[in-house]
Amino acid sequence: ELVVGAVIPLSGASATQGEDQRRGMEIALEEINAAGGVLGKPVKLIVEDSGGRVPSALDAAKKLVTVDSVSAVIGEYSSGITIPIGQYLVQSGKIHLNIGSSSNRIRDLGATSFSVLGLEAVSSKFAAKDVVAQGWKKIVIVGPNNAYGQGMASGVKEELEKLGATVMSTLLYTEGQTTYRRELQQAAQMKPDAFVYSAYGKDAALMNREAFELGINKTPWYAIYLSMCTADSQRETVVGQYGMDLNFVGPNGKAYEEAYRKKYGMSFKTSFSGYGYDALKLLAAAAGKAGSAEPAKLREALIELGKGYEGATGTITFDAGRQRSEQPYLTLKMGQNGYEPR
Amino acid sequence: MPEPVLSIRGLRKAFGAHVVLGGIDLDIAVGSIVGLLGPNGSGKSTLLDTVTGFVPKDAGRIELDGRAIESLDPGAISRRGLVRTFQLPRMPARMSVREVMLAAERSGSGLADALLGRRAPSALAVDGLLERLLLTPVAEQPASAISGGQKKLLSIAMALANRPRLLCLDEPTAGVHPNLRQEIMALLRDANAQGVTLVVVEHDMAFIRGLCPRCVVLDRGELIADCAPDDLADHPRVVEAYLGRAGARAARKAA
Amino acid sequence: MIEVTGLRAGYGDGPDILHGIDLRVFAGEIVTILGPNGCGKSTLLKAIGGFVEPRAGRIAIEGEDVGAVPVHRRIREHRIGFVPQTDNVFRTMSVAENIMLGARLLPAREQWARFFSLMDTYPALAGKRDRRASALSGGERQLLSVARALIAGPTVLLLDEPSAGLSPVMMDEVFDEIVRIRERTGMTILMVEQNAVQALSVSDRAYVLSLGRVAIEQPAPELLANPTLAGLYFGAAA
Amino acid sequence: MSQLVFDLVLRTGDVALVAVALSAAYSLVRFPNIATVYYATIGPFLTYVLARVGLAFWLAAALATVAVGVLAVVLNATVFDRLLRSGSAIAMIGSLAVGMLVTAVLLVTAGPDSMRFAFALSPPQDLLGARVTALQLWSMGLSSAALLGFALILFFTDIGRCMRATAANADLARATGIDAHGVIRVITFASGVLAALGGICLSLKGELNILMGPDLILPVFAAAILGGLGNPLGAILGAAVIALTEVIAASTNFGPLLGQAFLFLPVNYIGATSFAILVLALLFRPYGLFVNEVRRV
Amino acid sequence: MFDFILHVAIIAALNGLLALSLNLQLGYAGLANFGQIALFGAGAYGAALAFSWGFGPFAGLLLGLALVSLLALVFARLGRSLGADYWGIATLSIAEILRTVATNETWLTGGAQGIGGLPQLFGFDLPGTLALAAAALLATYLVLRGVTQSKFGLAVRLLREEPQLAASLGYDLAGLRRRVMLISGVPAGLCGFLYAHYVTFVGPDQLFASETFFIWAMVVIGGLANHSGAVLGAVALQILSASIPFAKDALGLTSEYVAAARLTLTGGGLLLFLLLRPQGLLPERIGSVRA
Ligand SMILES: Nc1ncnc2c1ncn2[C@@H]1O[C@H](COP(=O)(O)OP(=O)(O)OP(=O)(O)O)[C@@H](O)[C@H]1O
Ligand SMILES: Nc1ncnc2c1ncn2[C@@H]1O[C@H](COP(=O)(O)OP(=O)(O)OP(=O)(O)O)[C@@H](O)[C@H]1O
Ligand SMILES: [Mg+2]
Ligand SMILES: [Mg+2]
Repeated sequence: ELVVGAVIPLSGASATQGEDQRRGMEIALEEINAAGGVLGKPVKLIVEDSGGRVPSALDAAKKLVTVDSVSAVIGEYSSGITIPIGQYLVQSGKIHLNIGSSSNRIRDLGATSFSVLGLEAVSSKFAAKDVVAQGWKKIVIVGPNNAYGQGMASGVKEELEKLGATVMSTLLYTEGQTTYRRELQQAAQMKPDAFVYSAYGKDAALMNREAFELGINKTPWYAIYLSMCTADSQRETVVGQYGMDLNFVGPNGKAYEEAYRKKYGMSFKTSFSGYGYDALKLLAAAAGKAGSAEPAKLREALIELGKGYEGATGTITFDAGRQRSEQPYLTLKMGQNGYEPR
Repeated sequence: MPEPVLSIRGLRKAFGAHVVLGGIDLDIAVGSIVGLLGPNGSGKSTLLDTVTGFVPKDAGRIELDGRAIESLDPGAISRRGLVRTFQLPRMPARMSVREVMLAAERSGSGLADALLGRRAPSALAVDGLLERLLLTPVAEQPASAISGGQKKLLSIAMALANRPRLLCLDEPTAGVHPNLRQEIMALLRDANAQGVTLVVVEHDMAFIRGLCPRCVVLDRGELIADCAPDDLADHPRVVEAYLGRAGARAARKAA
Repeated sequence: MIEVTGLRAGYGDGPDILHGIDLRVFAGEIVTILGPNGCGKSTLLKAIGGFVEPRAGRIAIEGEDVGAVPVHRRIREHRIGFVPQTDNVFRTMSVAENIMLGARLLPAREQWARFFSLMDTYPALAGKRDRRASALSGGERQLLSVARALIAGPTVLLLDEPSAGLSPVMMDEVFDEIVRIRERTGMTILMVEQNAVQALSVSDRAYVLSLGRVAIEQPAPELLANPTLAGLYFGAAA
Repeated sequence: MSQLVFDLVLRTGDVALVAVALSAAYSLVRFPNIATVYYATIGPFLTYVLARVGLAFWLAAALATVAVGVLAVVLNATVFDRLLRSGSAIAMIGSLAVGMLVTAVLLVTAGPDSMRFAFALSPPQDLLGARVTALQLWSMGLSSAALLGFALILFFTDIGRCMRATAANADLARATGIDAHGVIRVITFASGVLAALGGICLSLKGELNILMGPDLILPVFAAAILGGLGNPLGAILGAAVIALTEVIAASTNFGPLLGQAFLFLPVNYIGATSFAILVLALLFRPYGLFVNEVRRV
Repeated sequence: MFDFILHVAIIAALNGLLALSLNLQLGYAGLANFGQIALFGAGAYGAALAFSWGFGPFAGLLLGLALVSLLALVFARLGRSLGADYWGIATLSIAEILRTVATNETWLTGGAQGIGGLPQLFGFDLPGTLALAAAALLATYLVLRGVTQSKFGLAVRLLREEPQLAASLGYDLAGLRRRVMLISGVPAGLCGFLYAHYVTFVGPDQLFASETFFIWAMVVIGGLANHSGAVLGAVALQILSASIPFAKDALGLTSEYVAAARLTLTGGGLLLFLLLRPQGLLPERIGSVRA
């Protein structure tokens, strides 16, 4: 029997993303078990809420490992939490699947840790190239002041500078404020060619709105993960933004998108649900392939599968460090009626 | 005249435009007992407040044993031996009467004493004082949950347990039962006999007459009299501003 | 006017402080309660005012059993003026505001008239009208509290040691004032005092409490004249 | 410049109402009630729901604020009043627990996503050189009116006088015939209303989501403390001082001083600046900036 | 299951250290420290920085204790002129400033990504770690109990309730605060150090102000100014929060309700505790100091 645990932020600051991760896993679980499960039994998924706190996340991970005897744990979302629980999982010999954190530190977690999403280095390179291709030279980078934002900002900066663009400033905002006018006005004073930003739904919505009201949206905005940045925003405030996002147009992607729409009556809230979906599917496939739910066997099977697994988020290939090495991206622009490919 | 233990020169204090102490000069001799009298609002408590460092003064010099204490905080002044009680005593709600008494006896209260498990020699003084002031029945009660008069008594007991050299009492008998006033007087005499200098702010003329050989009278921030209590009734200003008819009668009683 | 029968009371879940008190104050009387520190005088006054709940017995004011009536309604309905022993001013408010709070229940027109006439009675406070009460001296606070209780012209006055901390002149004045008011308005006055001689000399009757029980109940002049009792209950010094 | 002033006012308005609510409640019910910031979350959510049902926004907002006021009174009577008997720390932790329950309910009923009122975004207009939107003006107007009303009640009515008296000495207030419990109910209701209104004003300018409450805790406490806890109008000034620090810290270009084009304080340190100002201010005015209570020993 | 119980016990013991520390400040000295988590952080970052500079755990412990003492002195220094409520927000501010620094100074602290890979103190031995944590807890308990049952403890309690009275009796209020902060800093720093090596990772996400409230909850639930109470509160809260996933499993909730269930059970449990035992599990014993 395959028992999988998940530790995700269902409450607290990242609850929107956590909820979307959960939805992805939920759909995957239904599909797997509808098809008869694996190893002759339905797959069991135990979801725990981290509340966005390290101690709660650790308690949850320990419970999953020592009490529920799961073979693998999926999670968390913030790098600051993924790293400690990942370390613990690796130490206790369980499989860890990262589906939300893109900090490059994830790479060092150890032998049984896998990343289903491309780490920040992969996306930075892509975004930087895309930005420079638009002819923008002077850039201000905006991102949340957390593990993800810091990694994103420094990665994008490095890549942009490699391509000859100047990064005039990096603004790392504090999450959950009642206004971002100060940050925006400071950024506007530098008169860049474009803003490159990445922000979580709620913060992004406020920021986009205030940029709109201050007229700062006249300068081009480029979103890293456009869907995440604009999911909560009012449409008129973000029309015209450029951006890139994860690709989910593969054959599996389409089907998954349909399933999501059917179950939840809306299109993806964030770009994170697909990873939850892929992670669980991947584990089930690995268990089927290995014919066992034992972590060591699962690991072998995952490495084997990771030579080219067709997931909803595109082809998943693991590099030697078990991190997703390539990640297909889309280049997008926000139109009146939603995302438009460029 | 013996050495003054406390010497005050030109002490001034005003709150806004309201001058409460208008340049006070006062010496307190070692081993003496001085009554400090004056109408309500004349500045007696403020005088104690400034001398003990609880309220910053505007001008003047205050010397304890010939050393200036103006720049010290209340705790440091008290450690030099100048201890005072408050007119309206407030007591802790989550300490027993006995515990505050123990705390009042400051010796052996250092952190090192605590860590090394050193205990203060005895609590005899504490229990004795409680006994004499009839506080033993309430010794285990929270110090805030005793009657108004008992708080007053407790604050006197605490001040004595602290073993000061100069003790300033702010209306020690207000609200205290007349019989206990005798006991307080006896306690203070005992303390004085052991070398404690006393300054007593008080309105009870009988008490003053019984305890203090010397009285100073404050009116609107000025010292208007400095004499033996029996002579107070001869000061027209003192009689008018402070004693009134009955008071003058009481003050003169012995004469 | 005030009728207390078999009153037992205490604080929280602590022991009884009052063990069955019987006390009666007739309309227009001045009655003094004497007794050693901690015998329960204030507790009795607080029980009558409604701050301490009776555990047994009955408290009636103007014939009405007030045992279950909350403090503010007692005060209003029976026009009680209450001066507590401690914490008896609104520290953060000015002297004038303190007094006007006492006048709150009067018709608006009368309030200021009473205020000014009161200021004439208490020149010591008049000069400090706009001072915060927390800045007052001990004696000034005491006066302020009495003034606050008097301004609305109460029917019943409950005073807990009104003279504590007052200078001899002031003390005379306060007691004179008490007598004057009683003559003018027929107010009923129940007070706790430690300055037994002065208090008894203006009172009609007195109760002496001891350990939460009534030890003596006598007309004031008799009590004052009895030398053994005087020595025992209000000090050899008197 | 006028943009700066406008930002300052706007930022002050963000927390002022909720901080006033906290401080006002504290003045009578002596503990910092963390649930206040959750009232500021419930208010806009209720408004949202009522508006979705078809009520006019103003009606919805009015109903919601009253409902939150009633909720505050009920919670006070059933929970906080009891806890407070054992101390303010206990009541504070209790209010935190209540906050968790509120979040749980909102999580189930509304979900974690952001929402916004169905107002068309109005394009910004030029007002004396500042870019201002109609919703921002509405939000500011509403907050100012509420604050003004509260101040008038506090200082010019009998109930206001009773509130201050009860705050100063509840027992003595009862001894002067003031219904202290009634006064406490009134102020609790008012604080619920103010907090709800604060939340509504905030989400009028931006979003509403279940994190509004927790996100407000620190700024609201900072403003209330800086103004002097229990001094409701001081809280407004406290909020203004914090806003001023942040606006200045964020928008001053130190570059020219050092011969560079741009040198700003990194935005990730702006929050720290306002905390630093808070510490500094308290060092010089230990009881808050706007308290001038006379303390006698 | 046994390992999970060991884990819960370890965390409970570590939390017990934090609770004892806060209890001395808040319960006994009336110092409403809203920045308690920063004392923990000083110990944790001490361990992490020493590790990242290549020193062993012993150096980390020393560095942590040095940092925590420094911070304790800063807190105490603030207290010299601030009223009690206001001191609380000042400590909160300092804690937030420090968290900001830890988040932003990537060169020193690893920034938001923190410092990971610290060695487990006893290899990967849960019983060993538990023994260590329990020993630290017991030692702290005994020392602090000795301290508060002494006259120093009385002085501290007098400082809590009537500082003016304490000053009039010659107590050095600033000195008392300083000593209280210093001795309560040690267990908090120790806890940070042990925690860092137990979870092998230190990051600014561990230092949110909301964590301080959890420590407050432990002390308040257990009983202010009662050492056994503080420890009991820490244990109770840890058991409560660790058992919530099981309660959720037992209720058979679908994953949509996981978060709401966690919040309801934590908040509701907390509230129930408080309503049933408003003075805490073990209230302060007034009058217990006899000599
Ligand atoms: N902090 C203050 N602010 C303003 N005025 C003050 C302050 N402290 C004292 N006063 C005023 O100074 C005067 C003297 O007060 P003080 O308490 O010294 O009088 P006192 O002689 O002790 O009177 P009593 O016998 O009534 O206790 C009073 O009028 C009082 O109102
Ligand atoms: N707030 C309180 N909580 C608990 N017990 C109290 C409280 N106040 C008083 N007591 C108890 O009640 C007893 C009587 O107190 P009360 O204040 O009635 O005395 P009193 O006769 O007015 O004395 P005094 O003359 O000193 O004012 C006290 O000895 C004390 O034990
Ligand atoms: Mg005085
Ligand atoms: Mg009394």
